Amino acid sequence: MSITRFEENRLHQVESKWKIIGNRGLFAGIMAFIVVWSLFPVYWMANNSLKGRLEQFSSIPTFYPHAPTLENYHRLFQEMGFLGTIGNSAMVAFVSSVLAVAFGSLAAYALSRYQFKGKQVLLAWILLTRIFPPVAFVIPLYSIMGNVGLLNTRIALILAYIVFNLPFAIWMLIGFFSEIPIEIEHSAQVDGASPFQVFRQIVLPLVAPGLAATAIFSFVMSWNEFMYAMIFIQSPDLVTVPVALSGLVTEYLVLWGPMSAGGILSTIPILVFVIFLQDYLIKGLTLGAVKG
Amino acid sequence: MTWIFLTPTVVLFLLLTVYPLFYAAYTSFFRVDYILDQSTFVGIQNYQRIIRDMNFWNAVKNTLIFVVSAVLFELVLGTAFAIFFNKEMKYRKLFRTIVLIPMLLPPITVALTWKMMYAYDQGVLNYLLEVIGLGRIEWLSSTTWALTAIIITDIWQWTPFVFLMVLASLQAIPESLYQSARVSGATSWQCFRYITLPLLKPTLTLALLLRTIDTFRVFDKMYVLTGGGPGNATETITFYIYRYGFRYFHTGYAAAGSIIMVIMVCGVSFLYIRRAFRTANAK
Amino acid sequence: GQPAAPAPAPAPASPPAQESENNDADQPGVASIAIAARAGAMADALKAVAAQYTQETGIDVQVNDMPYDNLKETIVLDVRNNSGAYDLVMMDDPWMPEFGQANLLANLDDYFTEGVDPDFVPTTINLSREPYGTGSLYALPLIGNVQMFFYREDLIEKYDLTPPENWDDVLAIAEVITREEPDTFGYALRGQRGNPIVSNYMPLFWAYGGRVLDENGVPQVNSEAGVKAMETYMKLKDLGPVGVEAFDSDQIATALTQGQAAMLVAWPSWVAMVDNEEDSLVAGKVAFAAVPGQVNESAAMIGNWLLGVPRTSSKIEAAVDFMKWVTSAEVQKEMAMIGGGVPTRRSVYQDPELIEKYRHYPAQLEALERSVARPRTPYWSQIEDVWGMYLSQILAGQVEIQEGLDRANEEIKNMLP
Amino acid sequence: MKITMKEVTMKFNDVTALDQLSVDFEPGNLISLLGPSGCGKSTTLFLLAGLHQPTAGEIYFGSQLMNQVRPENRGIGMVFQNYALYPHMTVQENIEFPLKIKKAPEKERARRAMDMAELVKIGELLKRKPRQLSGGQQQRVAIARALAGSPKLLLLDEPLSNLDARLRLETREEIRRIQRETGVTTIFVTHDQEEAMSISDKILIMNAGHQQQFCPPQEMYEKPANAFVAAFLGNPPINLMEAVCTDAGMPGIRLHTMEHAVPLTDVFREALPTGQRCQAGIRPEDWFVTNDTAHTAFTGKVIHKETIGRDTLIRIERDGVFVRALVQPQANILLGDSISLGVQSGKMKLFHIDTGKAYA
Amino acid sequence: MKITMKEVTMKFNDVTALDQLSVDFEPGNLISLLGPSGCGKSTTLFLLAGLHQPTAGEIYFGSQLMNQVRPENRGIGMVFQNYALYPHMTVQENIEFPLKIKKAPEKERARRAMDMAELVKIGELLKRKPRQLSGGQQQRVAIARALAGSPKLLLLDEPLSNLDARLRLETREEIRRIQRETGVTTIFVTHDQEEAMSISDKILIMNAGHQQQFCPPQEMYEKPANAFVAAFLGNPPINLMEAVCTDAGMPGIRLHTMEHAVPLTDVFREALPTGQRCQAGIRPEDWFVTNDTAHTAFTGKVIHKETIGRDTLIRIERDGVFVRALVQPQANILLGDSISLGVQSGKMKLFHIDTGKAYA
Ligand SMILES: Nc1ncnc2c1ncn2[C@@H]1O[C@H](COP(=O)(O)OP(=O)(O)OP(=O)(O)O)[C@@H](O)[C@H]1O
Ligand SMILES: Nc1ncnc2c1ncn2[C@@H]1O[C@H](COP(=O)(O)OP(=O)(O)OP(=O)(O)O)[C@@H](O)[C@H]1O
Ligand SMILES: [Mg+2]
Ligand SMILES: [Mg+2]
Repeated sequence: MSITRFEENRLHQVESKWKIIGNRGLFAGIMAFIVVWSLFPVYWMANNSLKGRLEQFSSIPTFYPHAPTLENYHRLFQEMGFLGTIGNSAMVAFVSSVLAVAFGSLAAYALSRYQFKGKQVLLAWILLTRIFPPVAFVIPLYSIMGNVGLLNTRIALILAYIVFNLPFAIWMLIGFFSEIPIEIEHSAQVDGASPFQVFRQIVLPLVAPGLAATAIFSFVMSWNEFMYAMIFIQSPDLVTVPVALSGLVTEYLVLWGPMSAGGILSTIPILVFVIFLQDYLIKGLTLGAVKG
Repeated sequence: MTWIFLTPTVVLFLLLTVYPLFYAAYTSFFRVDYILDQSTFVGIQNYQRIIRDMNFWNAVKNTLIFVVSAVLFELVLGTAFAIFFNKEMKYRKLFRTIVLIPMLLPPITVALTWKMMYAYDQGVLNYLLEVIGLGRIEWLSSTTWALTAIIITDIWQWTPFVFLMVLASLQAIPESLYQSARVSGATSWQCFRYITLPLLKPTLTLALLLRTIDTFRVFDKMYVLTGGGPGNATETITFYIYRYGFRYFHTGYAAAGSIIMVIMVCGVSFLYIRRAFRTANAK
Repeated sequence: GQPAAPAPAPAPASPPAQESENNDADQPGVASIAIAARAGAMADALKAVAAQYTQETGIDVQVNDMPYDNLKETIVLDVRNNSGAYDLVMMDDPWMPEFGQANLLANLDDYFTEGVDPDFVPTTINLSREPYGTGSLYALPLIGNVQMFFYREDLIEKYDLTPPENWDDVLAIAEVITREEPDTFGYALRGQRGNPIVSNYMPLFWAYGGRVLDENGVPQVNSEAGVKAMETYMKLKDLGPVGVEAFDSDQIATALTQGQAAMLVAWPSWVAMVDNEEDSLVAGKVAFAAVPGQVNESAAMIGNWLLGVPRTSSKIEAAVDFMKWVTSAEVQKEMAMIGGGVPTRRSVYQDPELIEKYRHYPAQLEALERSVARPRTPYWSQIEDVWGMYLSQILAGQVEIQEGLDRANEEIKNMLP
Repeated sequence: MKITMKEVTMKFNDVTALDQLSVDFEPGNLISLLGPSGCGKSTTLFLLAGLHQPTAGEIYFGSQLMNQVRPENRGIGMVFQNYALYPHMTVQENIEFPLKIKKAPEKERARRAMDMAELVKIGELLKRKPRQLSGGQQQRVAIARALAGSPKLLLLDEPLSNLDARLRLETREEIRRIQRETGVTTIFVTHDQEEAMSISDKILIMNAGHQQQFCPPQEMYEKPANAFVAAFLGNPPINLMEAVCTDAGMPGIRLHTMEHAVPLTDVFREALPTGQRCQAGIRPEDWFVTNDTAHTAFTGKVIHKETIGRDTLIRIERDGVFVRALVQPQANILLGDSISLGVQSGKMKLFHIDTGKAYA
Repeated sequence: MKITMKEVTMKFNDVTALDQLSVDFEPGNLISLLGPSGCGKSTTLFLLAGLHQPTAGEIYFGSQLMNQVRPENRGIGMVFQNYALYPHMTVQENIEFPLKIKKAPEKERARRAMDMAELVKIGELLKRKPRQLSGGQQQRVAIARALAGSPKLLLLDEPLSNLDARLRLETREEIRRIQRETGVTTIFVTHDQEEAMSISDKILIMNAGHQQQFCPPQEMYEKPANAFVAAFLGNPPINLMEAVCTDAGMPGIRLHTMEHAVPLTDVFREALPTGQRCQAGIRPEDWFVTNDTAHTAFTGKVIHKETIGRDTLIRIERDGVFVRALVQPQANILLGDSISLGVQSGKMKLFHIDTGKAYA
């Protein structure tokens, strides 16, 4: 846990009581800053989601809803079937990020451990696809999907997101894989593990923090992706959250209330996903396994 | 063996990226009106036109300002947060989740919420500024502040990205190295400077690369917050490409823009792309 | 050679007869039709009445609503790739020339052999034809929007002023109100680049006698009228809330409903909101009039939403049926009652029940009858975008008026073939 | 600097790694920590370094209580059992690190790094990264690094375990020399008793977190405080067998399974009444082959014989009791021979049968 | 299984870690690899394991060429110098891993893990994670893991370096026993020559990537192939000094700085004409204290004296030439005394003055 323990110790080790108090104060101060910085806009969103339009724009902003209303949430569910939308998003994001991480980790492992012909080309290609602005891909991808009859299906989105997330996942994971001490892999090889077993049983558990981080990123990106979701899906019952929310930017008005409510609600599933994966983020595993 | 690992990726890429990339490269040599379904081969004319277009260079300038400042702050803040939270503390999980939240919100809601907060009259930021005795700021409507406002929003949303990456790789640093350094007399700062930072370097490089690539493509924030304005104060390259591609449906011209942008990204990130390649080849 | 078209080259415009043949074959089996709609109250209203249609006919109507820019992308991609995902699409009227020339839409003449119901306001039907006014019918007007002038009647009275006749009056009134009335500004404009600023500036441009393109199709945005209009526009900016450079509809709506702005140009669909006490501090205090003139008569900009059928739809017949149904007087009234519709039929505007509910209907009908359409050119989207960018630059003080308009004109010129 | 540990206890959750250790390390001494694997040696060093916080007890450097002092302020040089080299630094940078921290001028750093590297014979490896080194080379880098910072207290956790005999000897002599010259108090963990015996001023033997004995090496070898220490020191190990006090005419002691006794020195007489059972400890080298039954303490059959360098080690068995003895290679002993062994006078050690505490 | 290495060379970029090593390991043998730190021992094991690909040369298991065979198909058990435990697995899972890979039934796995753990005395640590173990405990886990898979070839890279003497002895005897029972060919890297001497069938001594000698231990001790081997084996190390052949009446050899010679055995006579300079090697234990000038090979002043357990080591100096000798503790030698030493007959070794190759 790298500096973890020291930092914790520091609280015990400082020379005087005042310094302890000072440190605690500093600590609390930084913490407060981070929390406020991260949460204020979210709080503001939540705050707005409980206000009527009039209050949202009162010239002296109200820091809590003076006339709280659940109307915005009600509208979202009642009129927009937001639950189904969240389900769509969750399904598309989950499947695509799991597959992206699965494929990505396989490829990243091969790329970080083996030398083979065409490796540079592959690496460059992967990066290139990430650099290209998605707008440049929309037209050709749309026509591919149309030709294979995948338009207006979740599969189209899942495929697009895998492609969209793979370069990223691969590059991330290459970094994590190269941090594993090669000795541990050697050891497993000698113990009779095939490359795939080494990968499955040794390497993957060791990069759990990296996998978790990558999965979170992929999930988030898929969850929030707008352009492909907009273009590939036509049935209202298949749309994803960002598309549904974009429907709240109407010609004359932005429906701030439902929009804020939707923002708040749409984070809940993703938050669950993140919290679930956080456990994998915590453990530093390479400690004490290898000397030097 | 290698190929078993690579097959899924290669197959998907062959199916879904080869055609689009070549399509883009190919159309960039045509004058295309997609709506009218007309296209004529024009050689490098699209490129020439783009390079002569002042608006394009303005977009390049905005993009570069945006990329440099956003990425810089995201890296610094993200790393700082990661280090701060990489320790035992009460409710660590809770706090870490809190830090991640901005990244989890749909960009469109994020942008709109900030838009509300930036509002000159009813916005909470100006209200707070006034309360603490500072003047109001024309966040989105002044050419000087608009880009800054967008940068702040991007920093807010994507700092967690760096945070998460750094956090994950902090886990891989053996504690014994810190113990050794501490015993050698290194203070916390020196531990950070000489142990943490160098060991994080590959990760930071990668974060830098990925964030640069992604901020280069930024579009949604401008689109929602300012629509590229006021004037062209917040028009970025992708926005420019988007206009040609999807407002005018001049897909050839837009494709040429994309290619120029790719070349620029490669140029700007040449050094760290090379370093990243080296990491990939390390073992 | 030709660039690799993303899909097998689309077949050249097939004669409508042929299509209807196909469709006849399909007809009995039609279970659902899909509509691409502009998100907002009108899409909501459309959804509401669609349910009724389903009840009546058993045909499921799927309304997919989306933001302005995406709607156009979606339609173009759908047709260009022959995917046939949509059977009906909502279109902003300036797209009409472009879509018509590009042969994206099914020609509807065959389905209206007796002509179009004369109850439709002519200006709206003109928009639905390509070429404008005279050509074949490609759409029916669904939403009869036209710009109107909103002003705070109570303040005009309070300061003993008269409602403005022309833009000079507007300036004068705005000055008084800005000076006298605490927390209220005289005029709120839409300054965001692109479509918002152009839509908002065009009434002035026309009022000062400007023309976007002359008879020969040469752009004229830097004409003297253009400059004068812009000068007034800049003055109006100074009489408005801070930050209008970034304002779009939503912000001026907020300014009006929060009592911060006394006058503005807006779309009639706002009236419901302005008069709703829950959303508005100024309910009942706002009057609606035709947009002021200046050199020219009042020239309200028409901004209809049309409903057309993509050429690639396999259910054209069913689509047309729905189209006819949804633009019928009864359904228009119903949509108007729900609050999402802006009628395109005279009879609906004159419906007493509706006038009871919407006090501005007479004024609106008048505005609609006298409305002016934006230039009928397939390049309108680009013109608007470029023009809007320079207008925004001028507004933000990045360039001088003349220089900015000159550049805009130059660029528009280069853009046209 | 004198180091004092006062009733220091260290627990990892439910594992007690160190139990009320109280010990004074004299200034300028080189002290070896000896003990079986897992007895708490590394833990002791970690506590002294300040890397662990004791669960209970106090640690003083001189008269200053150190419990609250952070590791970086303790002025320590340390070799970690797992080296803990910085993987991103070259050998030279690793060695220079403590000096860099102290902001020593670059030239001086480089010079000192070179000196230290030469000392441990890795002068030509300065530009390599740790992973390009062999195990022993890595260990030497760690030693050089610990010495480079001119620490006030040197903590060495098995610093020589991966070195070959010669290098080991040389390096430990160098460490000893430097230690003498600079007078730095040094604590040296080793599993090699010979090493501990040859270089330490004092040895601390521990077992399962408990201190066993703390005294100069020769004393420890000769007068082990208890059976554990006796058994731990010496290679081949001491023979520990049950014995009983007899008094057939004169005070004597009879080894288990044997018929007659050997005379017992007076020192033990008091503590050991006749008939008292105890543990007798006789080092393999303290036997002599004899034919004189009066001297014979043990008789048995040779079941094993091996030659280790210059000695011959035999194992003798009788009725399930085994005895190791080192004999002259010249003595022509064959497997299966029955031989008798006597104990050199004064060399027999006696311990309490239950507690293992030494008598006298 | 017989292992053959044929002119195997291993280069890391510009570092030659192994240079044309050719050697046959007989089936069922336990072979020790000895050599100074960095001489290529670990590299040899890595090559045998298939973890490195030789730059040149061939490796056979039995008659099968192994160069292209992947590590996992070689049937190897290995203890790595740095343990390389799986940090995410408990001790038990670590030990079970090779069996798990072979899909052994779970019960059997658990039983075998327990057996192996008991063998190395970590039975009670099975549930811990590696980082909760002391260095020695980790090493023992690594040993248990290597044994668990019942390998056909066992490669042990300093498996005992972090264990205390007793445990070390016990563990190596266990390893030896298992090795004998199963007949598994075992290659054992150690820096502890005594260990190598006591358990190996043969020892391979290497230096700087070159093979020096490969033969049974006692033979190596007694007949070192060259000065390097002679110097490497033996603790305290052999005395190597310049000498010259004389023929004052009878063939003799005179040590550097000494006036007169000691008789030279016939075996050397042929290779060493009178006047030929060479290196003489005399082990410390092969000296004897004498007053007889006829036997005196070296005379000098005692400058150092230390007692290591049961022996006394003295160092004697004359004109810058130093000699180590082991003497009986009884011999009452004091620092500063001048004494004369003779060489036990037939114990003097002679080497070529330049190449170091042994004569005879
Ligand atoms: N990856 C590498 N790159 C460069 N040189 C290396 C590498 N690995 C080992 N070497 C060098 O090869 C030589 C042999 O190394 P090896 O690990 O085989 O030594 P060893 O005999 O096991 O030594 P020790 O007893 O110290 O472990 C050493 O000089 C070492 O520095
Ligand atoms: N983090 C930990 N959690 C639980 N137990 C631990 C931890 N660290 C050490 N221990 C236990 O504490 C005891 C003492 O460990 P220590 O490392 O001090 O042993 P040691 O004397 O250095 O042994 P060795 O010679 O094998 O290195 C051991 O039993 C070990 O298993
Ligand atoms: Mg230890
Ligand atoms: Mg080695």
